[in-house]
Amino acid sequence: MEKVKLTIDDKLIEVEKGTTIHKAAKELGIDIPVLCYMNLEDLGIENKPGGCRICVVEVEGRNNLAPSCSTNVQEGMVVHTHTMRVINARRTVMEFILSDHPKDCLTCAKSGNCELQDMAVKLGVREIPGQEYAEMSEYKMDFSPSIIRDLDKCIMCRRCEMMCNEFQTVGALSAFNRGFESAVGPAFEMDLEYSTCTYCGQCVAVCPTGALTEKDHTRDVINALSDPTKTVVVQTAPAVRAALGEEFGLEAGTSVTGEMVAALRRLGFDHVFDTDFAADLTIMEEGTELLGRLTAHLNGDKDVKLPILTSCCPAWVNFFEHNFPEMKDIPSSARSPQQMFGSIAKTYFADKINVKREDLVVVSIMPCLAKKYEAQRDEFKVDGNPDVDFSISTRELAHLIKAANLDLNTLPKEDFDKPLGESSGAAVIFGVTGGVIEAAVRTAYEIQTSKKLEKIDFEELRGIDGIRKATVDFDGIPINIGIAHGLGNARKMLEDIKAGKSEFHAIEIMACPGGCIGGGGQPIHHGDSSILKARTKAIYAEDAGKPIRKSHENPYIIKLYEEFLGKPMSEKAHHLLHTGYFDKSNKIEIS
Amino acid sequence: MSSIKVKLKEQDLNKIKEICKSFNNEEGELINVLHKTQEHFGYLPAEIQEVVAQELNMSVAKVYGVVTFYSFFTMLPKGKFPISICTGTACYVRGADNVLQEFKRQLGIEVGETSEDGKYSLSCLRCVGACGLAPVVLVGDKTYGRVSAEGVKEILAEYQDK
Amino acid sequence: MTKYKMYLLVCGGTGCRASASDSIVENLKQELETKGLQDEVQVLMTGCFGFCEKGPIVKVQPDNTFYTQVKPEDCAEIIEEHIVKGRKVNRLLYEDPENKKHIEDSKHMNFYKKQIRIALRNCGFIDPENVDEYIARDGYSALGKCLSELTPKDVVDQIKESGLRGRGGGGFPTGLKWEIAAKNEADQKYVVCNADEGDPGAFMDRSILEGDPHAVLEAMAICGYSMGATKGLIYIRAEYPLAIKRLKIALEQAREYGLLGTDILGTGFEFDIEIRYGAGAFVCGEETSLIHSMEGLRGEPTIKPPYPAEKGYLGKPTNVNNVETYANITAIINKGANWFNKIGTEKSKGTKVFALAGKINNVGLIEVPMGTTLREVIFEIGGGIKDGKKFKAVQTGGPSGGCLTEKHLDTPIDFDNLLAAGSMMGSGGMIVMDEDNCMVATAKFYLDFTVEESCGKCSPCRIGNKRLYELLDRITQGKAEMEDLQRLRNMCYVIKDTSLCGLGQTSPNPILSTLDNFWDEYVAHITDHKCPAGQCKDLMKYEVVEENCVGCTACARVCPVGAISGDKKQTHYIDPAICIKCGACEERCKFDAIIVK
Amino acid sequence: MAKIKTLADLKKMKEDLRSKVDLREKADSPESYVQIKVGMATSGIASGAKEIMDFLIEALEKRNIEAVVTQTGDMGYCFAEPTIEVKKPGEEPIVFGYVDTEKADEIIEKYIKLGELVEGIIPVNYQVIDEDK
Repeated sequence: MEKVKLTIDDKLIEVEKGTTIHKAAKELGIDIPVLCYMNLEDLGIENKPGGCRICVVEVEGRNNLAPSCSTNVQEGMVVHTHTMRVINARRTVMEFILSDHPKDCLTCAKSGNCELQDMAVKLGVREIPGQEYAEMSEYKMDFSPSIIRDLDKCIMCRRCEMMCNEFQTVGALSAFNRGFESAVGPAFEMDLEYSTCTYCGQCVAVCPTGALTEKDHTRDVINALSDPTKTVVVQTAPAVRAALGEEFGLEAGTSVTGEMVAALRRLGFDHVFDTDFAADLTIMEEGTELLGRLTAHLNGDKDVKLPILTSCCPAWVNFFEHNFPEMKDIPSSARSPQQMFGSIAKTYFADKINVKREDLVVVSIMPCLAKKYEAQRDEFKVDGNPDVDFSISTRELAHLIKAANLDLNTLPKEDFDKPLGESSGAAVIFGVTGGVIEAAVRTAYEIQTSKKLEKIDFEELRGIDGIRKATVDFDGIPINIGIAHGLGNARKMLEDIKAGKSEFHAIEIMACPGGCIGGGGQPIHHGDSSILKARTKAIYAEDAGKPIRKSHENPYIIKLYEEFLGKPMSEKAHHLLHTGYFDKSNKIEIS
Repeated sequence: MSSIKVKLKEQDLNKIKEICKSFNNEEGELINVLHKTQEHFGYLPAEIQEVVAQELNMSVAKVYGVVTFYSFFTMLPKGKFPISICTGTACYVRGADNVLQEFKRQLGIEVGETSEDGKYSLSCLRCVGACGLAPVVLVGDKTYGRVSAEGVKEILAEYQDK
Repeated sequence: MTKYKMYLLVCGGTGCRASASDSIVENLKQELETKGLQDEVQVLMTGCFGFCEKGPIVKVQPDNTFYTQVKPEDCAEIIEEHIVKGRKVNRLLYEDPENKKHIEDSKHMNFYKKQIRIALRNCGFIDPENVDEYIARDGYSALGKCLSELTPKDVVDQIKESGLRGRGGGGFPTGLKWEIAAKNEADQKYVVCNADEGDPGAFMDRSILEGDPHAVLEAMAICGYSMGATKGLIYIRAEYPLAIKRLKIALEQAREYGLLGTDILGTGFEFDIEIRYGAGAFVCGEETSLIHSMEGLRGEPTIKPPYPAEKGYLGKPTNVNNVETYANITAIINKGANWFNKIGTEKSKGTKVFALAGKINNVGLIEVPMGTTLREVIFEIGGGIKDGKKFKAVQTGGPSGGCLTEKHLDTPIDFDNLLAAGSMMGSGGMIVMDEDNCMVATAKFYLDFTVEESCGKCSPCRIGNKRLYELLDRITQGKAEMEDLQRLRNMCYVIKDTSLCGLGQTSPNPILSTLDNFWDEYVAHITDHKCPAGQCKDLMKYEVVEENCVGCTACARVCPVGAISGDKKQTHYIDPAICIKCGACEERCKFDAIIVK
Repeated sequence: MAKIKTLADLKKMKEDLRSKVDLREKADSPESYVQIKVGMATSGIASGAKEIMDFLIEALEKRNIEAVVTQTGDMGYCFAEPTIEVKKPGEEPIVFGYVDTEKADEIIEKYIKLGELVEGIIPVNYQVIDEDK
């Protein structure tokens, strides 16, 4: 690779050709502030519109200032990153941005975690000259079941637009209007509800301000916990425990399962359960379904649909309902772990503790915003009562814990309650890309071959590439497995299936980068992909440390089938644990 | 999240499809498609944009993003007599603003609006290149040169009974 | 072929057509037929003559008679008197504003005396809808010469040697641009003509396309040959229907003759051109925006590098030049780089087309050699200021340029001099202002334009320009303070320093140049709450001068809002709360009884 | 329209089409050509000026003389109609009276081609006197 020598702040450095000034400066330990720029390294996600103009630097011989995030180094370049000209420019530009930004930081969901706020502090902005007569752009608020859009706070960094279009290929968002009136939103500035939005929440995950936030359900949870007539149970998704610690100053990748359980108990939840239990249940159902279709296929049944697609990611379910409705019988009919949990909690468990359905409140803690929408889907309600009453994100849980003056750093480690709190390592890895299919393989292999797995870790299914392929030997039968994370990657796989070019028997799809650990409800990563990698590591470590590593070996799952469901895919299981999908594509009608 | 239903007359739907097809349904031809469509329908309401998006296999948000970026495209129908006031520099220095204000006053509408009876709509455009006639006003295809604020009444009178 | 003895050339530019030049053509033809002269005298609709002030123009050839402000009903007289009887119709002749004499021969008009027409050579001369006329004027011979006598590199070298610089605003050396595009290897390359003239008050590109479309097509083909491109695209404003129509005709005719298409002139060279339509976005004059717009996207600029010459339309090497630049190419090839580089100044070669407009006597389109002074342009060619008022400023370069004053009048016009004077060449709009134009309001006008046209991608342009506009608005309302001027200046510098594309990098120029040249006027608005030019309405008050008012009620009758009261033969009164400051009363009063304070 | 297949074809075509714009081109810089003005007032037409004009245009072209023939109003020499004014490049104009086709032919052959004087010249000072009246 060709090298380029340049000087930054009087320091000489040699970097690869094609490096940006910002990156070269970083290597020298010089921190040039950036706002719109975002790079999730190794995930192929980069936002580089060069729009905010905060990262400008002085380059000798150039008339104007150069945006360091998007200006490549050149041989002999002399760069000054913090001259008075630069400092004045950054501050003035920041004043411009803030002059068109609401000042309601007190009640903003992003307060304290806002990149714009941090930048204002960093650049020392203390007043906004001319604010008293500065016109501010105004848009209507959008309250969807999962995401709240307050475009008054949009600074046109375009990160959400890039995630929605390039990474997810959902296309719900686009920049609209021009100049001062421009912002990013759905077509016709309608609410997300009327768009192709999947509620994956990746727009929220990357938004540097409070323009895109989750719909907050903490008030509902507080109300439920305060109501003496209600029995409140909580379930926590696998990815939450690997990230929650970040909100309490712990290093990324610190698993806080025990402390989290302790905190939930102190918050007053009557039963602290684990979504992982339902993940094991999912494997039983989905794995059985996979084997059923596979066996039929191997026996020459031409009508059987293969590959089977996982269905535990609700954003992914929304995605194919919108974009590939003609393929809605291909994904597994198994409900997601959140919904399986809710269903079992409000039947099996409610019966067990003798509480009426309507007096049992199920709260889920999810790394995800699409789960909020999923919990509200009509098919997951019985007489209007939802199986899962409220779904709150990892971030919302952190707020609740903090509000209760609890600190994960000092809480003891405690165990989940039984019976819906026991889980296998296979369930834990649901939180990362490739995890669901690995969990399924662990179980399906042993059921299909009646042999014990010698090596439980399937390294070939792990990794961070957007699309991965592996062939697992089922005792002589090669099973082709595909894995995609990111809906753009999923789209490619679906197009292949549609075109009859897919060689896979089973495909796992997760909407978010890295799987659930990178979900839209997780602590904000602020563009640091090492955080996602650390979370992944924590998940695999948790799996490795579990005494039970395979779903079908979870004793409480076995018991659930014995006592209640019968066997996987039984009629009862079908009724409680499976679902169907809908065509949500836009229709043009003739009037 | 319910699916969106767009209602259009069959012949309109077919017309849009025909226009898209004439550009090979290529996404890159979006602006040309929008030009042709607006030429035919006079404006680009949401329904039309939905169909165009579907035909060109692209997101309707993007179509909307493009429609709202370019001032030539409009989502509102124009009046029977669209009035455009040139606000190019040459017209400006010769008093186009006074003319514009007078039109606004007489019609009781703002720029970009259409009068309640659908008769007039008001818009500004940047230089029609008839700078020798500044200030210039267009009503439909007809050009009025050297218009003064006092002359506005006269121009409108021409269309009173049409 | 009929051998005509005389020609009646009727201007078919947008301005003249707006004044019924279509019916003039019709009537002239009809009159000729009545007299049985249709085989001796030909009526042609040509491109713009440039003298838009007095349009519609009818020029009689070969005697160069220049009839101005011709009405369709004048046609019979022209035929009867001039053609049949050989007597010029004096009342339609151009009158010299100085000695009030009719000028019989257009060559003696000051307007044309100092002009050298290269880019406009065929405008107002040939019928743009007839390729034969273009060919008769050496059309396509430059392309023929390139294809059969010159290598692509020779062509690039010729253009480099000519010293031609881009006429779209930046003034980048055209030859260099072609060279870079030629050097970047690719399976497909594109030649793009930027005809999205967005500068309000500039219409040279439109006039060229309307008057001489083949010149642009031929030049694009030459460019394609030089860089190895087979596809050309013309990005033209949809608001230019006439130019589009003539371009389409020209393309069709060129294709029929095989001057576009495959195996051009038997040389194996292939080149064809498509038309793409702009949709009203000034920022699309910026080449990266233009390319995105052609790709069907929002016309937002992207950071350069990569330049279009490396990665342009559909990611392929693309050369973008504007119309006027292309219009110079064939002359350079035909007459040689050395002929061209002898015209003009040291660093700016050739001529430049300007659209003269504003408070000037001869509004129109002119082409002068680089190095002509502003004084020559405004006072000789332009005929001075309208109504004998005092020259105040000339704005060049449109929304990216600045206002130049008296002290700049003797500056020879070229790219570098205008830049040094705090303005820029831009596309060639030249708006002349007199004592009645307020310079703060002028700056505000331009900022209003920039705010409207900013794409919104980068924050300094999106928000900063809005803040500049707001502050200027405060000044024109008398609500600003002196410290605000310091802040205004700082905002200007930062916006220039940090904006992504040329739009924002130059948008503060109208403010900075007026701050430099008309500081006192800003101060007067702020400290005295007065607009010296009497333009800023918020600072104006119409009052009745008691001793002059005779109570004729004329003012009260003309007032559109009923702000004037007073009985007949009594002194009238203007209610300042109702008055909208339209000035109608002042104009109507015959007794100088209404004054502006 | 047939395709133009070679550069030579284009050049030939250009030559053929030249006459289309020839007159206009010359009018742009008439000082470099022979300029002939034919007096064509009411009396001019009656006295055959139009015929002379047609003849001159054709005759000059036949002889490959680059000239611009224009018409003008009454020259003020009513007694000598039809009249023509001939101005050779760089020379003073000369007015001829009683011009018929024969005379016109002679003017071309002798005066324009060879520079010899031809009978029938109306003295320029006549014009001066005329104007004084």
